[in-house]
Amino acid sequence: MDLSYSAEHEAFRQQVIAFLKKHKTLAPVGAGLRSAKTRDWQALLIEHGYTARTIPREYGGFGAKPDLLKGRIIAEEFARAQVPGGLSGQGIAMLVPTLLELGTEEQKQQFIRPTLSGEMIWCQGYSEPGAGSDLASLKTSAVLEGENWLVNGQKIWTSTAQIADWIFCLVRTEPDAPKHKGISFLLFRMDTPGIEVRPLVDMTGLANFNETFFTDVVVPKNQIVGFRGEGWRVANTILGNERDSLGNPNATLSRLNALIRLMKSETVGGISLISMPAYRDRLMKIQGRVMALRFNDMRILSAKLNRKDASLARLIVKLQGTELRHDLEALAIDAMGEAGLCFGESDYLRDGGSWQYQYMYFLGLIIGGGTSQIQKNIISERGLGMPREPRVNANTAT
Amino acid sequence: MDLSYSAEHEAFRQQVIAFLKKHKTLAPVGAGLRSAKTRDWQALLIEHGYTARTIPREYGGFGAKPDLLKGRIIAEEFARAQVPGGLSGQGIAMLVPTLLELGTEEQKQQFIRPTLSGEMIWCQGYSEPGAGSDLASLKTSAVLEGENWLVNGQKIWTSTAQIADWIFCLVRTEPDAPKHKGISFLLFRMDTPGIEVRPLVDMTGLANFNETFFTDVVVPKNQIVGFRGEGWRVANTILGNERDSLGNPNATLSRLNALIRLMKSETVGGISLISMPAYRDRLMKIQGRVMALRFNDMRILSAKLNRKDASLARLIVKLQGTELRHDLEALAIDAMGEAGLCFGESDYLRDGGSWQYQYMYFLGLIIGGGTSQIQKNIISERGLGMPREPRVNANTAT
Amino acid sequence: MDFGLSEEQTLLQDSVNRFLADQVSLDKVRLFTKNGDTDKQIWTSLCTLGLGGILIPEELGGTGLSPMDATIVAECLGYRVTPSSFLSTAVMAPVALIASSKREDLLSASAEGNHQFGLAFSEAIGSRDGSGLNWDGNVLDGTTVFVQDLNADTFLVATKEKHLLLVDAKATGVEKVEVPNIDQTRVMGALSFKRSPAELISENIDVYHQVLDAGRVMLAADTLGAAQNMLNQAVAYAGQREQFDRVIASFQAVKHMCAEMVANLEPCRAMVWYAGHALNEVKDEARVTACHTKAHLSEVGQFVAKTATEVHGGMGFTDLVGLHYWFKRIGYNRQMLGSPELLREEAASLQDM
Amino acid sequence: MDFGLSEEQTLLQDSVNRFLADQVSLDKVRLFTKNGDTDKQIWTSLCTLGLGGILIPEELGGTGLSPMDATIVAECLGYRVTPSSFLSTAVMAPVALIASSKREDLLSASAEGNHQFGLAFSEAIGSRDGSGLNWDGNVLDGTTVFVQDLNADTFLVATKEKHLLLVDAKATGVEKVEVPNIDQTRVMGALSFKRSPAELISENIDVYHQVLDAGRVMLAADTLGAAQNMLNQAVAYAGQREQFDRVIASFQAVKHMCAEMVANLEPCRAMVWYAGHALNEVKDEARVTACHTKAHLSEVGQFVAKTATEVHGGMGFTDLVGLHYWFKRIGYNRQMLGSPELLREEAASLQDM
Repeated sequence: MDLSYSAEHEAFRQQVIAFLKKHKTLAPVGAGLRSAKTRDWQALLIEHGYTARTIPREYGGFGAKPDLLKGRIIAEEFARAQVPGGLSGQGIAMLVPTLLELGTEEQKQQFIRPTLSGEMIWCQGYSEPGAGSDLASLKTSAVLEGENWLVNGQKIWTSTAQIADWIFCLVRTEPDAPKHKGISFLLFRMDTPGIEVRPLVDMTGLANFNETFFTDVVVPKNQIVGFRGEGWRVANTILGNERDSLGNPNATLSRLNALIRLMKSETVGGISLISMPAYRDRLMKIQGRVMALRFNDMRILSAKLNRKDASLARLIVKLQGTELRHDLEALAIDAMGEAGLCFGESDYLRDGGSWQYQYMYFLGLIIGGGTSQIQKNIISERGLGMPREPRVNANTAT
Repeated sequence: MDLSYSAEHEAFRQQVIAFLKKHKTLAPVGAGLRSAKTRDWQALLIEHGYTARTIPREYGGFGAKPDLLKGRIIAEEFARAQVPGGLSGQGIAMLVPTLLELGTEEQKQQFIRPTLSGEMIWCQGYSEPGAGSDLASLKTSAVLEGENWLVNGQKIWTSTAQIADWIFCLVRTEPDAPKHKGISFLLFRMDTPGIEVRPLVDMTGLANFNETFFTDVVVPKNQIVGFRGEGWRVANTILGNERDSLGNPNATLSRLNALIRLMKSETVGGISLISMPAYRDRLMKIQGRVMALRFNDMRILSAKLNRKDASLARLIVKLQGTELRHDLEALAIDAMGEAGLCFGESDYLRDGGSWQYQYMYFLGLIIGGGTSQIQKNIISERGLGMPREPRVNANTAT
Repeated sequence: MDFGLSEEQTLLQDSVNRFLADQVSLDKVRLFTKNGDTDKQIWTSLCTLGLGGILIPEELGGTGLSPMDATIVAECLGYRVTPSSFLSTAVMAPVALIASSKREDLLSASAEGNHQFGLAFSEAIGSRDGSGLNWDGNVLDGTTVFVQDLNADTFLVATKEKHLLLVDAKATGVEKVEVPNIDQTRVMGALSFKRSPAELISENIDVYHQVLDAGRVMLAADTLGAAQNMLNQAVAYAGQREQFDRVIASFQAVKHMCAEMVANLEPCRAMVWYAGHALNEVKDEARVTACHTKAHLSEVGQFVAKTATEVHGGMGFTDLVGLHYWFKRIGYNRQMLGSPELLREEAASLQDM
Repeated sequence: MDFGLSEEQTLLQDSVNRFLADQVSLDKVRLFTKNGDTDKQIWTSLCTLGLGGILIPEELGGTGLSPMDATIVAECLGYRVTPSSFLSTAVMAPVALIASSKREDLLSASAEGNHQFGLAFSEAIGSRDGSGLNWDGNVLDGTTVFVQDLNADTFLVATKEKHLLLVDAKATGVEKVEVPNIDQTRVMGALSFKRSPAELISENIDVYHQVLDAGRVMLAADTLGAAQNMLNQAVAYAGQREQFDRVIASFQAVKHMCAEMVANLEPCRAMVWYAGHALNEVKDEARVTACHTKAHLSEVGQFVAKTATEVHGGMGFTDLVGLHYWFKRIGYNRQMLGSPELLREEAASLQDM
């Protein structure tokens, strides 16, 4: 166990701290994704290697060689200074790595730089109303007519669809192939005629997601990543990355600290919430679980650094992390009692209503990105080597 | 909601109380199953209709017409007076009702009276090492040779096998029939040559159960209940009755009262366990659950009385009742802390070590009589009408 | 001996259920959450069924039924997430006024559907920073928060000393501020008083507890109904939704989630019945039973709300399906008039633990 | 930066695991539970590996390794439900003696395997009815219960004032009574003293806590190992056991039980590593971390113990499979040196909550 950083990394940390001290006033707090302030900040961060760090310069990144610890230091110091880091939409988080791995040179040239700079905003078209846990059963079709694909169908959970310039989208191009073999990965503009985006209001009251409808949407033939019928493999190249970010224990730790502050300051009948033993015991249980997941996260990072196996440790993060977060938010609500019911502006609202909001939002995350049931299938099969559910004929299932 | 008893029932209760007052010194506390005291007490109870109440007089019962409330009153008053009620082994609880329903007149004459009187003790031969949750896959075979069945195979979980006179046993008589159709229900003497009983020590350290081995055991042809191949149906006639008795909330209530006494009297560092808020909160959670199951039990009884449907209420008793009991015992151990570890005679043992014993024993009951997983299958299918698990071919399951 | 609903009670349950199925669709609930108007319409209809005066004696225009009957109605209302003033106007205020033989005029008006009550019990249950009431025997000063049914005509106010007062919403110095809450089927708010005339209803702590017990049992019954509906929706959805070429109801994981929901929820039914019955009929058990019933239903309700949402997958998270109305209703019931930890602590102290 | 085991630590882990796999079969554990003899044999063998003196400086004949190394060993011992005096003799007593620079002779003897310690900490953690110690600066009187490793040569005794004393098992007035406990791999008992000579080791409360923290982390590590073994056994059993013409490992319910076990248990590994590391290297976090680690492992361990038994069906309940040795070991670790509720309360108070 060696928790120290090398001299190089310590120096790097100082560099980040100095940068933040000097430039933090430029950070686009509350600015829109399209604002000049946001793009300037992004450009400044790329220039210093604080985002898009390992992406080659020729595609608009900083071009450094991979160094997980530096990545961690950047994240830590930006969080500590409460300064927003680089942009992190689905284009940057999911499409860019995919293109780097499987895109043509022309696609890399065309898409990566504007995506990194924030000019080109993407949304993801994967799930459909009938294809959730069983994503590979998706039905949105693309038929090749001459030099174009003709896309028809419906996607759901397309976050940022209402502001996106482009979509990366899974479509069925080989209707007669086995379901995993008939899918292709297309890129197309969201202003193409035939696309309709409808906001999807969720239980939090916000439209965090959308439904997106395609009617005879014309997509140039070459806007495909990988070959026809390879879309499932293309999408899975990076799907694991998404899962990792759900239930991040460092975000949970900040939230735990906020909960402790709340429970120390808030009183009922003149007694602070934290001095009520039943709540305190629940708080301590949660603190123990947060600790375990934080150390688990350090282990995962370290295993990547030192090329050790921590696949089990990684496999369980989403399941455990989202449940923990949901439980944490629930405790805040219980401890506040009637005051925990507040939602929407009032003198009695605490922390901007975030407790109720996150309580629901994390129930959404328990479900989204692979429900807990699907997570447990994956953990038992990939993590413990247990057999897959036997395949059942459609007509024998009643 | 009418919780009152009729004048007839109130009078009956007084009668039971008077009986207990007069005769309680005759009760066989700690006497063996074979003792004269036990049999005399059983005879006295039958004579007064306090056990075997509704079984016809011609077969050795009291011959009253069914009256659930009187049954309940008897149980309540015996429990209140802490006097043991009638015998309740598997012969009386399971075989007698089966014979009454499906036995031949000859079988009824031969078996019911001595079973009720306590002369004839039975054990149950159902489960096998390879046939637990999937009981119908049992392999113990019985082949008809002339006038006799020849039984070979092995049973497990045969409680009281070491003292039983007879066994009622599921055997496979039609090896080529579908698995549920090839089973028969045989009765035979435990002193038949070829039977070996081996005690099965369990996690409590006691041999609460046995393994029983059969090698060429000769059983007269007519010692079958129902027809050949009907044994599954015969066994299921009464299997539901057994499940009901596991997790009985009235027994749990007595146990809760014992836990409260313990937590009031026991101290750590001079402070009573019940005045420690985290334990008290757990105790109250358990009290709430006990309450819900007690009222659920009253509802079930009342539904039987008034011919209302309470099938869902009944279906969940075993699952909920055994888990609750296990949790209750666990709280006692936690609250006692290090003292909760005591097991076996010492000055520091509390309540005869029953907390650790029951903690383990109820884990056994969570598993036994249909594991919690099987219970949940049953509840979802029979209670909620959800589809059965699709049938899978043996060779497609990997 | 009959533990359960009488024939009349089954009839009552059926008729309220039929009425609500017909009158209180999810669309109507949605409408209410946008503009509170339909509430009065629903309330008027409920009163034509005699539910507004369910506990009020017949001679005052009510139906004179029992608290257990009211429990049955509360369950039906929860099942349909019905926006209504039932808890305040039909239960807690009448219990207070009848027990203390006060204000028959208001009881009559309530029974007819012409008058609604609101509840301000937070000071008695647990005062908050910035709140606090002072009653000098004549007028009331101060602020109380988390008032239920803020649009009422008259408020039943409980002070820290557990005295019960009535204040007219239009009285001098009364100010109302809505406090938006998670459950849009309920209107919550804060009340401030400046030398506002208030009428003493009771200084008897037993009356206060009788009112509170009744309120707690009704909230538990409301949760029972809401959770039952969520379970039913989950089972129905699982029976239709296909993934991997099977209805998801045929997956063992989904079946077991539903089995766990019903296994926890079904015993709650008997518990709520008994708690309703005990309010008037088994007085020495009423308080402990009310505490435990609300605490237990809150825990089971929360489990069912979460699990039923999970069974629905992403759809459960959307406003399209609207499952969240039930989720939030159960969440509201959990905190109002005492959250589970407080109730368990109260149950313990009532038993000298 | 390397969060996890170093190469040397992985080697240590492998060699201890290999040794125990070879030397401490379940049959040997069974034998120990019948007659305690094999324990000394196991202990002697462990000492030849240098484990008895793992924390004792090399100049005193020990191996001078770190508390984190000891944590690794404790996990291995738990994995095999090894009967041994490791917690007392190799960890808690050496931490006490080294911190207070006392009794190098006993440390040397311990490192060689010629001397074993026992622990009497109950008075400091929570005194029981009928127990109580009085130390007049010279001799010790009274009774203390729930002493671990009753067959020791010397006892490390913690008083209510959190002073640490050493008492020779053969000293005047010392009486031992075995108190049978659920975990037959450990020997628990009561000690009585009548004017028994006792040597003061430390009056420094920091030393007491250092010793206690180390003990708690070792118990957590023991639970980690024991729970990991139960999980492994459950997965293996499910892969062999057939019901309904399938291995039960192919049933979603069984798979999910196993998934939940590993999902809860795997993060515990990193937690135990850190807690072991923190003992000497992150002193300001050591106490809170030790409390949380033991409490959390107790909860997860209990869940795994129950669930793994359930996966085994009836077989899990029998002595044939012997799963109960792990079940009971985890149960023992849960209560010893502070049960979860007490530990969480301590963690809270350390953070001024």
